[in-house]
Amino acid sequence: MLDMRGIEKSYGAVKANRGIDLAVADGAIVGLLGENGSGKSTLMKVLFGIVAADAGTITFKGRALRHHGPRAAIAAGLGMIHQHFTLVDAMSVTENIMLAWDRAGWWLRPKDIAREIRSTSAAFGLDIDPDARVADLPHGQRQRVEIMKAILAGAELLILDEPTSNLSPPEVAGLLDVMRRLKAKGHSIIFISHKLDEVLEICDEVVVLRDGAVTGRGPTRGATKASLAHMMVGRDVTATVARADITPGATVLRVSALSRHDAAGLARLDDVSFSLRAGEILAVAGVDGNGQTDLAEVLAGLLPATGGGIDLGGIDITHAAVKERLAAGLAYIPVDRATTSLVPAMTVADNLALREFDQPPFSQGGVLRKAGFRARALERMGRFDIRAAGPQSPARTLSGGNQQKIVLAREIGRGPKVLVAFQPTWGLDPGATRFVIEQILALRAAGGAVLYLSAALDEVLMLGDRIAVMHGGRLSEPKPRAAVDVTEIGLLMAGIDPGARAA
Amino acid sequence: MRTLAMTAGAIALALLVTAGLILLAGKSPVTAYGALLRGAFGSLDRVAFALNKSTPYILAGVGVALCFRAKVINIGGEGQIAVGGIAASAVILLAPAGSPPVLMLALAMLAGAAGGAVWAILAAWVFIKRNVHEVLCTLLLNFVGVLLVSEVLRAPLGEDGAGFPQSPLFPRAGWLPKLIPGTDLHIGILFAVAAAVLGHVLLWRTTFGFRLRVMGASRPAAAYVGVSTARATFAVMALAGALAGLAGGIEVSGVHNRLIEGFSHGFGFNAVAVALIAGLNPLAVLPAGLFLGFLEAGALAMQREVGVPSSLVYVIEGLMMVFVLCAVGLNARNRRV
Amino acid sequence: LAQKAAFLFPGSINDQSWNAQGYLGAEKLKSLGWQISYSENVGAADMVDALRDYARQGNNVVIGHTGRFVSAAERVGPDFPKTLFLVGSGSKGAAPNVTSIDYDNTQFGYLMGVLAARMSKTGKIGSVNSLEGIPNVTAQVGAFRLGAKSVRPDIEVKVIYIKSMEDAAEAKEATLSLIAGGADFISGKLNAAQSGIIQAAKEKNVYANGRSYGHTEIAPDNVLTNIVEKWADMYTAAAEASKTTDMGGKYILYGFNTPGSTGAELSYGEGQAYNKVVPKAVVDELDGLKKKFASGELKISVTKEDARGGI
Amino acid sequence: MDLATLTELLSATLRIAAPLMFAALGGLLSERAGTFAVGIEGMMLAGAFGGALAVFATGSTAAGLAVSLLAGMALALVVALATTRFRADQMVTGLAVNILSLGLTSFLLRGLFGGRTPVIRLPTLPAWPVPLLSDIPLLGPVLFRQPLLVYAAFLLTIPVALFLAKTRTGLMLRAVGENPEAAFAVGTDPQRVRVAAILVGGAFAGLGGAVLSLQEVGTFTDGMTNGRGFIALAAIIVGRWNPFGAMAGCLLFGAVAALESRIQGWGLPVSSYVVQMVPYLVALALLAGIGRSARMPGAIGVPFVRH
Ligand SMILES: Nc1ncnc2c1ncn2[C@@H]1O[C@H](COP(=O)(O)OP(=O)(O)OP(=O)(O)O)[C@@H](O)[C@H]1O
Ligand SMILES: Nc1ncnc2c1ncn2[C@@H]1O[C@H](COP(=O)(O)OP(=O)(O)OP(=O)(O)O)[C@@H](O)[C@H]1O
Ligand SMILES: [Mg+2]
Ligand SMILES: [Mg+2]
Repeated sequence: MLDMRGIEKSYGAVKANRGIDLAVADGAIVGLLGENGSGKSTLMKVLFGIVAADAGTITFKGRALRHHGPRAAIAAGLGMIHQHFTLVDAMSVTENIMLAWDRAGWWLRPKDIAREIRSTSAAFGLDIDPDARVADLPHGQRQRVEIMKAILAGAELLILDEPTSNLSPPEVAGLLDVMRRLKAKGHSIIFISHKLDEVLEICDEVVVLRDGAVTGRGPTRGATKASLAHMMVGRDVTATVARADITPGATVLRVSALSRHDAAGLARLDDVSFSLRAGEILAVAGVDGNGQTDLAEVLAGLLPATGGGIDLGGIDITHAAVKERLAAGLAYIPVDRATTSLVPAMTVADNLALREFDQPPFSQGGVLRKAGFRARALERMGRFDIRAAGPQSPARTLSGGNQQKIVLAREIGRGPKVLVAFQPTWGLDPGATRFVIEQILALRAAGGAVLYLSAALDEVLMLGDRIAVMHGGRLSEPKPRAAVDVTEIGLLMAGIDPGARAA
Repeated sequence: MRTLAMTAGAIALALLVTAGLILLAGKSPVTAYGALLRGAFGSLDRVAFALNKSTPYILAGVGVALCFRAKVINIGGEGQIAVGGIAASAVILLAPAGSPPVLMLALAMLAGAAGGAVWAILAAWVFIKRNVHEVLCTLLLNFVGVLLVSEVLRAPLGEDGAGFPQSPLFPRAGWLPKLIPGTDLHIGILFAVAAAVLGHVLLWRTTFGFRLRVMGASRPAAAYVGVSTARATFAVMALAGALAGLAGGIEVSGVHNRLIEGFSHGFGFNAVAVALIAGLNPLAVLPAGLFLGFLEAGALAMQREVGVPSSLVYVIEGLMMVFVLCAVGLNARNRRV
Repeated sequence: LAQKAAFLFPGSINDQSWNAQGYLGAEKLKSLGWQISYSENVGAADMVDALRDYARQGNNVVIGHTGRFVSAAERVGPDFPKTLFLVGSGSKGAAPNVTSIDYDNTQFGYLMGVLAARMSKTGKIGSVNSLEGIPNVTAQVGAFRLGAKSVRPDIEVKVIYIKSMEDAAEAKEATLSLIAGGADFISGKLNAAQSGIIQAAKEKNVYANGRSYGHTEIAPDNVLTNIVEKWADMYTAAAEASKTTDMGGKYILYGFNTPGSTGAELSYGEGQAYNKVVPKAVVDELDGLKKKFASGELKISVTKEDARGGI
Repeated sequence: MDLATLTELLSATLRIAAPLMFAALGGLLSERAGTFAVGIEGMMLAGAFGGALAVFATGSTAAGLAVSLLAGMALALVVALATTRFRADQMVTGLAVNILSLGLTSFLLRGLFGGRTPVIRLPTLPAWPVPLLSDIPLLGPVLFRQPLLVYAAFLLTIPVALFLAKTRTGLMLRAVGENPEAAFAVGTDPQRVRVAAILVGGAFAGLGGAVLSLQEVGTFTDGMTNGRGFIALAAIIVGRWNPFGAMAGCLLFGAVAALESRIQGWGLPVSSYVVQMVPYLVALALLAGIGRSARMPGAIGVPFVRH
């Protein structure tokens, strides 16, 4: 169906694709693997006509695609879900879908379309509210809208660039199901994921990129996670990480009856209570959109609490400003690297100073000290293995993994009492994911307390000393890792209280 | 470097197009452009005039650059200049006779800055507290500020029997000293240079500038960092207003030696142009402001000397801006934040 | 050696009004053998520079065509003692070489007031102006009110000031509002905006006075007469006189009582003073007033209060 | 205030708002597609000029309107090319074309008439009472005894609103203004959409200028728009980038302008300057009182760059 040959693409000095060949047969699912920055997205953007290749040819269904744009790509039968969402935040889900959908017609019929969205999304188990404004939707929901868009546009070859990053296990299963159904109808799929299990489960064959070039390809039959990982990075990164046994210390964070109602009066956080001790990780599982964002941001001081209290190391920070929370020893890794935890246009050094720029060594008496920025940047870049041309490179020029390392270096680097980490491995390759997890365990070993919020069950199970589940703004009773029952967590994530059912 | 070369090309192109129009008007472009050059650089007096012209553009432009860096779209320079001019004039005219000149001028300039700042803070208040778009607040207050000049000239500060809305001539002590005796060049340009340098230091070397840059790059990031956007908005608006108000004070005391209706004609908008052409870098506002000042000085002289219609002055200015913006725009992608 | 004169206009000579009238002065001097240069759209910020530059170029006479130039001329004058700075519609002279020229706005305003009062059927008249408070505006507007009241003490005179002398659309709306209030004669002293008054008068079929023949042309039935300012005459007289006498430091007010020029005239069209609908009796009355002005028997003095906005 | 005064005031409000409406609707299209419409002042002026010139030359109002529309578009083309192809800053490009328009119209006016000060006298468009409707008491004289372009200005709001809200092209235009990358990813060319929006916006603004020169005053004078483009911009913001909102904004500014001259008629003990401040202060106070403001289109001011 698809034959790409000799694709070359450079961004200035960066060679993102160097002579890549990629073929996809009718009804095949091809996995595209590679570390962050290895050129996967670039290759797909070339295919979809978003960026123009420097060299190479593309043949799709026997016809050459040349100097094409997305419109031509869509018309030819391609569909793409981008790693970075291409949704219009200010519009409703229906509007976003009508935008992408020629069949929506010249004169818009939002009611009819919403009905179709409802039925189709129910059929695929995606559960989308067509009338919601995209800006109000959490990350995971937005991704579902993207998937929906591509499905409805009826593409014959579907490009899925990391579609599963934010889906809960049942949702991932649902998506894989959708993919199988599409395949059965003769559609082809290019599937990009850092999750090797998924790749092994769904793909017929894989193509592995490293540094812009193909380093391996072959059928998935007979491949293992270890062999795939080896192709990607030249070493094995899948072995389980070692976690030291630590006796937790004193309680450092006490959250009691925390609640938050949004402007519309809706309860986003509902009576959430937990405590956290030094050297302990509380991992919270949950499908995205169940209040995790609110919990993280209320703790970080970005959203106001409407009830309850937060006590950090003896200081009541319920209504404290961000700066006071920082001073009290709180660190926060938000999910959104592009606009919140990083300023991509600023330098690596600036980003490393972002939360402490008004203190030594970065400044004194309101005056910035360049030497302080540089020294700190070099130290952190070394300690956290941040790969960048130098402290003065703009952060946007770094790979996703290295960008996240900046955030880790800044938040963990100052040895916080409490770290709130929200999906810190989002979009990271296995190597980078492992790095993040190691750093968080290292913080724990050093006596830090961590609240780890994630939709990825494997991470929750790997990291949590105690584990809880969030659903509908409520937090379940945290359980020690030894007492955890995976099916029970699954049920809790789906909003079913196993205790209640038993009764 | 590339930007410079392309900017030069853009200027050449604008001159070329206008040359055609000058021909149409029946004049020789060579003579006309000769006059333009002489009008801008031909003598110490011409340079002095051009520097005076650049002064308000630079002062107000630095403030605009800082605001726009923080993504606070302040287009209220016109009103802030007007109110600054009123405040400075009031100090000079109402000061007791025989006040020491240095003190009087210092107070007048401070009053000018304060007046501009108040006007800007007023806009910021409506913007922050009442959630009205800042472009609208600043734009509407421009109209009011300009009318305020007419009103104070009609009643409290006006000169009786003058043929035009203007105040009495300031006492000598209220005239800004000349930088080069014998020319019109007053010391305002020193304020402008200082503002550009200090603006640069403020933006790149202080925590305040860092806050502005984070805020301009991303509001969510600013919240995450703990920057209070309201506080920073008030601060940067007050600063920009003060610079514009100072420009107003300098203009009345240095150029006109009196408050006169229309003393700021489009300076506020020119300041926006200058700031953006300078890529929002306070230091680059200096050459950008000088460019516009010298261009206008030259074009006005060209009109007088060669008799090209005044409308062509506008055409040259407009074309030059468009072409220079295109050159700057093509190279703007790697702007430092 | 030809005499040189330079004109500075505050606006564009396209304006079919104030600046265009001033430009006629440039043309007339040129026809008399003067070497002429001129600038348009000279903003307040550039006046000093422009005056200085023209003086430096060796112009014998530099003419600023708005009262606003007085301030700049006062500044520049002392540096160029050989140059005469003439300011049209200025209101004071400054020794040694700055001279203001104007026509006597009170006389013409007064005549318009009388004409309006005589021609109004509703007993309501109005005037649309700008630049409240400057002397020549106050003079014309105040005298308009006084003139009207002098013959019809009960007449209602409504005065509006708009933002811009140049905005015809704004003037038209202001005029329409006066007409809606019952006014049936509209006067005014505006530049490009004057045509807005005339346009409104035409559409609503009421009377108005214009400022140039062009205004008659717009609405021949509605314009009763124009206050045609003779800037060409006034500038020429002053410039020619400066060849032989020291014209500096004066404030020359031309009117029916001055020799050489009356400064302005009432004219409907070439050789016709009033629209033919103006009855003979009214024409006679106006001519009588002109004579009184000429003899000095009638002098109008106007206060700011006379020219206030509103009724 | 008696009924006749009120009717007359409302009628003046509509007339004053009409040129603003054209400009505001045009600017709104441009801004919803992501380009600041600072240049509408200049486009209006170009339209006023082109319209006057064409009627003067041909005597045909239709030709005048057509040329005013084209003149606005011609200037819009400069903005469109500079801001899309060359990624020139939108706001300053707008200011620059305003200056350019002021110069070019004046230059051409004189140039075309051989250097002499020309006199253009055109018949203005008369009021055109709608049969029957104009006889409705109170409402009739206000709404249905207006010159043609007043009806056109207000009626234009409907197709513009429908276009934006109900058509797929309108949806795309809005998407380009909010997130051009997203629009691009689904096959829209944001550059082309923006160029088209700016051009149509320029055409509307040109018509707004024609209202002034052809309907209101019957001539062209330099700079005759006198800042109305900026008032239209303000009306767009007041109306939160919605066509009917913009209409309300224009009516607001029209009403205060109409009130302005009438307030002076009351002979209040303040100067005309104070009265002239009133519209701006009223607008500001009103908005501050409402205390809510829509956000700008998300990608306004940001050039779209294809890698
Ligand atoms: N717009 C751009 N400008 C400059 N460099 C870019 C741009 N987009 C990508 N790159 C660079 O090209 C290389 C390949 O990037 P690409 O996004 O294709 O990687 P990827 O394999 O998709 O990574 P990830 O797993 O993080 O999504 C990286 O070095 C990246 O920094
Ligand atoms: N969190 C903040 N958000 C926005 N503006 C701020 C904030 N903190 C300070 N500012 C403003 O920044 C300007 C100067 O900052 P400066 O760094 O000198 O403040 P500071 O309180 O002295 O901080 P420090 O003592 O840490 O240097 C002041 O106008 C101040 O009001
Ligand atoms: Mg990618
Ligand atoms: Mg400090």
